[in-house]
Amino acid sequence: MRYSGFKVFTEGLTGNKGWKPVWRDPEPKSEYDIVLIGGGGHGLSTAYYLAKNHGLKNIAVLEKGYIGSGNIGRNTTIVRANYFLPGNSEFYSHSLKLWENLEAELNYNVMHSQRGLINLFHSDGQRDAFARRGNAMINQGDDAILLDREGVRQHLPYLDFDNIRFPVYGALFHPRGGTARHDAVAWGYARGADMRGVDLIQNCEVTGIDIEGGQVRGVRTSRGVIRAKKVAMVAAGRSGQVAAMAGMRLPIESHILQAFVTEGLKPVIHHVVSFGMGHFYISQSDKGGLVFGGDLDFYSSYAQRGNLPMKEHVMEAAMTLMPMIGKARVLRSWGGVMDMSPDGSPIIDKTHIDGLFVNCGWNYGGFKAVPASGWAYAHLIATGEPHETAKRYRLDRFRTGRGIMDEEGTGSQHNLH
Amino acid sequence: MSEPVSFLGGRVAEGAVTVRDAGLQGMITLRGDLAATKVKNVVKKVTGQAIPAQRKALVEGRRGALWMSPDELLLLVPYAEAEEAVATITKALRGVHHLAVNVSDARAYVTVEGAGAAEVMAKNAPVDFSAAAFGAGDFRRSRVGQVAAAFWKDEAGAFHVVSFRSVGDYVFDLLRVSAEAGPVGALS
Amino acid sequence: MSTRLASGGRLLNRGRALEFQFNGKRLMGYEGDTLASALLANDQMMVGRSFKYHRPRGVVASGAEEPNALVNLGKGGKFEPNQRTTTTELFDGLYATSQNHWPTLEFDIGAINALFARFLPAGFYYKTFMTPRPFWKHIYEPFIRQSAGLGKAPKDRDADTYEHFYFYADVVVIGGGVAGLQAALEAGKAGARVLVMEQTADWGGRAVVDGVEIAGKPADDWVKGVVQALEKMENVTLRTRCMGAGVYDHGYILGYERLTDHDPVLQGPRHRLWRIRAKQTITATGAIERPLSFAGNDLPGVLLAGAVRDYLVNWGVSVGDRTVVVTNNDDAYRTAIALVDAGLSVPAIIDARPEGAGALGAVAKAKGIRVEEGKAIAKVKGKTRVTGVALCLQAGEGAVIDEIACDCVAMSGGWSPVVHLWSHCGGKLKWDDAQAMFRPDPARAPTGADGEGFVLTAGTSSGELGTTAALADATAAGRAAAKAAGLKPKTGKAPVANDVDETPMAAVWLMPQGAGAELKMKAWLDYQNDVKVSDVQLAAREGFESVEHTKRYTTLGMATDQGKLSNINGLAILSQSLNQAIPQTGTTTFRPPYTPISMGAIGGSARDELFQPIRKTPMHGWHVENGADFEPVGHWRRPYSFPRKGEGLHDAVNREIVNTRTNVGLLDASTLGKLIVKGPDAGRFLDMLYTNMMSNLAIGKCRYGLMCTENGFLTDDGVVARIDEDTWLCHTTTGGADRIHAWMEDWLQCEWWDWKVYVANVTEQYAQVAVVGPKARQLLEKLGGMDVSKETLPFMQWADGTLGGFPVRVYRISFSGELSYEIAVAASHGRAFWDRLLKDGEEFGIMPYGTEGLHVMRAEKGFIMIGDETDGTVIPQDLGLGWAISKKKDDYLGKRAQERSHMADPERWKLVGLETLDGSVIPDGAYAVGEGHNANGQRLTQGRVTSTYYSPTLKRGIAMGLVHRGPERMGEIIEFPKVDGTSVKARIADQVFYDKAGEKQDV
Amino acid sequence: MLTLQCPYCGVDAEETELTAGGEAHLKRETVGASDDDFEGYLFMRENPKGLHFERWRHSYGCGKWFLAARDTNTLEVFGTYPAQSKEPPKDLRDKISAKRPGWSWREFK
Repeated sequence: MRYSGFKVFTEGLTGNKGWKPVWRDPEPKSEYDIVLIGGGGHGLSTAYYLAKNHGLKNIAVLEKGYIGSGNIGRNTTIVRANYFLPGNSEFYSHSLKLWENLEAELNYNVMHSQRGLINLFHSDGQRDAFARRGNAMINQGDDAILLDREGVRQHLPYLDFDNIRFPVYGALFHPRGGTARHDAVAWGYARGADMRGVDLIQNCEVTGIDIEGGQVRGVRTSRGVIRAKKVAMVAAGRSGQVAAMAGMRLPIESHILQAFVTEGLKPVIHHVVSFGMGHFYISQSDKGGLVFGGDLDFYSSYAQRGNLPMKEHVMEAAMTLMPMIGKARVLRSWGGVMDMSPDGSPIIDKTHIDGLFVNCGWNYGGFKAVPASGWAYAHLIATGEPHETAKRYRLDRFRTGRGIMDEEGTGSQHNLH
Repeated sequence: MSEPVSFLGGRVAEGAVTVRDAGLQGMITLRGDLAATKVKNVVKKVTGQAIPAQRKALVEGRRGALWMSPDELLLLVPYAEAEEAVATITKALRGVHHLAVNVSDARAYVTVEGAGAAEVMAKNAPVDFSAAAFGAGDFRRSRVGQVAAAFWKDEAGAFHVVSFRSVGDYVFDLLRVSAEAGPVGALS
Repeated sequence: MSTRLASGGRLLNRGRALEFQFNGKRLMGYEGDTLASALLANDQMMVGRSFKYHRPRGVVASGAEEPNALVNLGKGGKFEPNQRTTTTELFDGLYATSQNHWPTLEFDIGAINALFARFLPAGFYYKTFMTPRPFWKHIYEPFIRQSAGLGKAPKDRDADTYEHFYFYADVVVIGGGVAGLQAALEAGKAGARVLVMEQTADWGGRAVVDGVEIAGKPADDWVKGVVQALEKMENVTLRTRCMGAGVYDHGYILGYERLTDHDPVLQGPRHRLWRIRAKQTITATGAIERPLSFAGNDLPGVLLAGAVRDYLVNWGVSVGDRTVVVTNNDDAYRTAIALVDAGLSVPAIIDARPEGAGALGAVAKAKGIRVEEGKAIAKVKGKTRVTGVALCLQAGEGAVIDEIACDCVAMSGGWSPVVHLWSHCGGKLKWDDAQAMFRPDPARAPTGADGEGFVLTAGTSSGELGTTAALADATAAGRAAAKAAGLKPKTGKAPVANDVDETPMAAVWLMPQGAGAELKMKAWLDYQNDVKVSDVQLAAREGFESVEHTKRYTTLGMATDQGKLSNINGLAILSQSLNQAIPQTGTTTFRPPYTPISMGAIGGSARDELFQPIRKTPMHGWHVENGADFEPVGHWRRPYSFPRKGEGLHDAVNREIVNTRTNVGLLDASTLGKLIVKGPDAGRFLDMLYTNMMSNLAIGKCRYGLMCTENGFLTDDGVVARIDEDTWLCHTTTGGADRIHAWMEDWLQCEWWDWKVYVANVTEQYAQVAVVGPKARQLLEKLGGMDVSKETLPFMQWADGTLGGFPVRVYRISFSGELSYEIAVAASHGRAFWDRLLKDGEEFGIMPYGTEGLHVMRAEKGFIMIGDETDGTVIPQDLGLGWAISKKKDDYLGKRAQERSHMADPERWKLVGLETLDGSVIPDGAYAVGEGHNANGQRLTQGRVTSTYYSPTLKRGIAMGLVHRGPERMGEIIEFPKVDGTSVKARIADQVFYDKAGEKQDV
Repeated sequence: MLTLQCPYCGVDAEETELTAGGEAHLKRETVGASDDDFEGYLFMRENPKGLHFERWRHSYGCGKWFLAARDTNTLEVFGTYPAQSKEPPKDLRDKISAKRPGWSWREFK
């Protein structure tokens, strides 16, 4: 069923009786060519591009809960391409290009809003670092503008510029950065994959991966054994457990990243703003809630819930930067489980087991990567060769030291990105 | 040679709870085997105190010994005597693995006095300050706001707060603001 | 109409009238009113507009669950949006305006959306607004954003203050109703340290409104008695206006105390955030009444039955002259009876149950109230407020039997225990079919640090709706909590109340049962977000079958009330659509906070200068007095430069550099880390930490050293001085002091714990001043006290002594390439020493210089700077620092990592100097482009600038950068594009631009 | 918000007094180690959903590092012990066995 304003109108006239299920609810078949473990954003986009770009049909996405129940459903919805290290830059740059055509691609409005991302800086050192980033982005053909204090004032007049603690020196402005409606991205890809014949199987937990003679044979699930020629792991947040089923250890630690949202307010913050002193960023959703993201809780956890200390840091920063905001009220806080890799960059690669692939280590950056990750992972699974934009996301880069992409320069420590 | 000045230069915030710069205080970080007799003796010699038990402060005026960790004490002596005390310790512990160093100038030192002092502390540190849980002579290292601090309670119920020198103003103002905000009425 | 009765109102002080404003109208209320009760007393039925369709909205509830009656409160720095009128206590001069309408509340253009409701079903926006693409950004989205939100965002700086308070308790009781008080009493009697938090200003909860008798006396008296008893206990703390906001891991409870909201003239913090650590927590949070889903149930004048009773009993307000009660349970009969007893008219009780009510039914009938059993409301009549209801059979499809005129509808769909706090930290629920409610499952409580449950529930929040049962449950909970906290609870009987027999309620999720599409499109589930029965059914039909899907697709329960009224009704409708049992559908996740709490409260006093500590050096005062331009370096503030009146910053920096290179300059270097490392194994330890040897450093000498992480990446550098046989002093970068100290402790405690080494961070013990320049020695000789000649104190040595009477330690080290002394003096003398240097230095033309001068001078000398030349991916070998890597040592931290294949790869980018051909300055962070493009059409790069400055010494731009195979390409010219499209050409050169031989520093 | 008892100063310290230090009982691999062993030491992690042994530092308190046995899913803390331990102490392992029969973590059971 094709969506359009006209369709919405005609359905309205006939009491909205004609809307069909967005996706089927198939029983798992006994065998597939490709089984994807994980029905989150990356799994769904991978399935979609396997079908769309490579004409493959016999594919199942296995999701232990409901579609989009992972981090795609609990992130802060930011979409940007402001990376500067070779390996990351072309990947995220590609991703943003895909985002910019996603509505048309999926015939689904994911409300991709290019309202602009503004990274504030508060010292000379930070200015240099952001200048470097901006220059790299421009070389990549992405957009970046280095704003001075007055430039920032024009975009964000409500900031406390003379805050005695952290005066605003300027900002790196990324006009094409912005946000999107996170659930809609999962639903849009799911619908697109389903329409192309992919089986989306919910409430189907993978309990084991069958491997014979170094070759993957299939998976065991809560809904029975499913044989498969290829099995692709794409379960950020649970990557460690899934890999363990194949007897693998990963260079990953799982940490909680929190987000908060305030009560709905009339539009006041028109960009995505990130604060240079401490990990904190803010945007306003199309429903009016101010959405905040903070830093990690620095210990391993799988408890998908918020915690206070980080919320406190974020609110302190917010109150200091935006003195009018103290009377806005926090409505809800939640947490997502992040795959933290040693260098803060992801992994999209084959494994030492034939037919078994891995996609993990998205750190904080998974949401904006959804289109390019699916695109590159599908290419790898279908052709056996890494996609040009993702060829540095090797599993063995820590062992060789080649292509380590440490954007934040914390020197390869899992919990410091 | 000039007159030394404490970082807070004698700041005082009078009120129902008074926050006060305690001024220059000789402080010596002593690391070593706290069970060793030589250590016990020299601590006694320079501070007049025994080795304090875990999380205890033994203080008499400007002299005292504070339990910082299983292998570390903070010794209090009059400011002017600090260098001499370090020399005494170094001499006494020659041949014994230890570290004694004068940190008098590396610290800011404030007191929080008056009924309600416990509540002012409880507004800033994640510690149970009820009289039952934190009594006279109890000592704790923790946070005050966002910075590390060590504090103990004296017989008069006043709190003695030691922080790094560079954040002295921050600690003082944090406690001052908390004192000015008035009582909570939940801690006696 | 809605009015204030001549008498009644147990919370009112009729002796004190208060004036307030709503949308400019001056209205009167009494002390004890909430804004909601005062508005109703003034017949203000319509209070706001809904989010999507801008439907008229009035008060529907009387507490925290209110989704409709939200207003903008206050002005300027006190302005606060989305304030719930039902929990806002009235005060004199209160100023409120309604939200989400234009131009006025009564006439709202946005209401036109309601006419198009059929075209705006759940999720319609996902299906349209897609083409043409540019329209989304420029037309559709701005339109959607304009309609976003309810209240206006605050504009002015928040004028209030906030604070935190840490509290430790054995037992925290959340909720001050009879169950909470009884539980607290039991825990208190057992000697537990108890904190009781009640979110409203008054104790007693529902029981005191319902006129229950406990232990033979009116609930009011019983409550007063218990509160007095608790106040007498020293181990018990009581707080009203203090909400249990959240339950977190390991018994961490958040209390949100509102100190001045009820009377803004009060001084002190507005909110206090209680950060509580409790051994056991009892949630006695009561229950919330559910609406019934019938057409027009969102009209102003349709309220919860319990709320109508509250307004009557607590505030002496009759919401309507003629109130129709509609229910599926006995409790709502209490409202009818209370109204009639107050002399008001109740035209009918419409009871969906064929068998009607028990004892209360008889009472109602005896009072002459018409009771319609097995009936339902087909629809509510009225445009902006209720004018009547149409009666039908509950079993039918809505054929109208009769119409009843009324101006108020009191509805009750049964009660849901408030399980939010129980669930925040993982407490599980079980479905109670008889009472059609989710109740806490005590067998699956949230577990704490010890793996045992740490939350108990008491009273109605356990699902015990009868008062006697609730009190028994609370008694048990209080005792169990005390016991779990390690105390010995008392025994004895729980108090008994005068409950009446009630007929079981019947689950009624839609009214009438067979309601058709037209009715379902008018039956609201979520009042604020305008989610209707038809929307949830559409979601189910489209395959959004998970309750989370339905919530996210329809926005059910995502409004400011977080679905307190709508969730259960919504998922019941969803379950019906999916033909599955409600527990099979399950609930959405309950997230903290229970109701929204101010950001100010969470931030506490950490604002402005207290947001984060500012670290100050002993000379900070002088810097401020002399107009330093500061820059944040970590938490430090360091002078960037000292511009003079009318002098530009850039000129000031150049002046400082030139003067330092020709006369003498002064730098406050106090922030540099200083770590004492002492012990028999100290040398061995430092050999592991640094890439070069430190154990063989001679006493009295200094050596520059590098530290790497285990990844091999360069992390810090600095000069190490050997103090005596077993003592070294390690200088670190400013940012490195605490980090490297912790790093040393980590290795000593966790890896080499048998090594005899102690470390102490003495960074702040000293004020450190760099006296730099050709005339530095003359100045120090003028101060006098020690021999600072080249012979006794040559380059890269240190000595103790006195200068001008100050005890000092002097290091002959140079980061500028000039003759340089770094002098450490006790911090308490720092300012005096600094002043003395300036005074005695006058004749030598002394000037202080800041961090920028420092940076430029080190760059002129080709010295690297951690953070500029390093970024967490650079190894010393990349920087030409191989000379500082000991070949003799078989191990040091990072050595193995540096042996990884790629680390030895000749293709790496390496450090070189860069000279622009035109003498201009290469922009910061510029990249050198190479030949060709990558797969994504991006230009390839072959290097980047790491440091770039204007050198006043060489009068040209100089830079250092990492360039592909750089050192092999001396003399080559590479190109750096600039943001403006032009580019700069630079020649690859030696990175040492000034005094290559190093003669000036070694004099 | 977690509380862990510091085995050195006996304080039940809340999270904000502590610094987390990642997986415990790692054997340092250095010069001479194979690529596998070195990669395993520095990068590969157990990262279990459940029982985990990890490093913590009482950084705002006594400054000592200690080790903890904690469930990363329920956040239950089975116990803490000094950093100078080659393996979890017996009494702690017994305590875990009582609650998680048949547990194993790397080489420990």
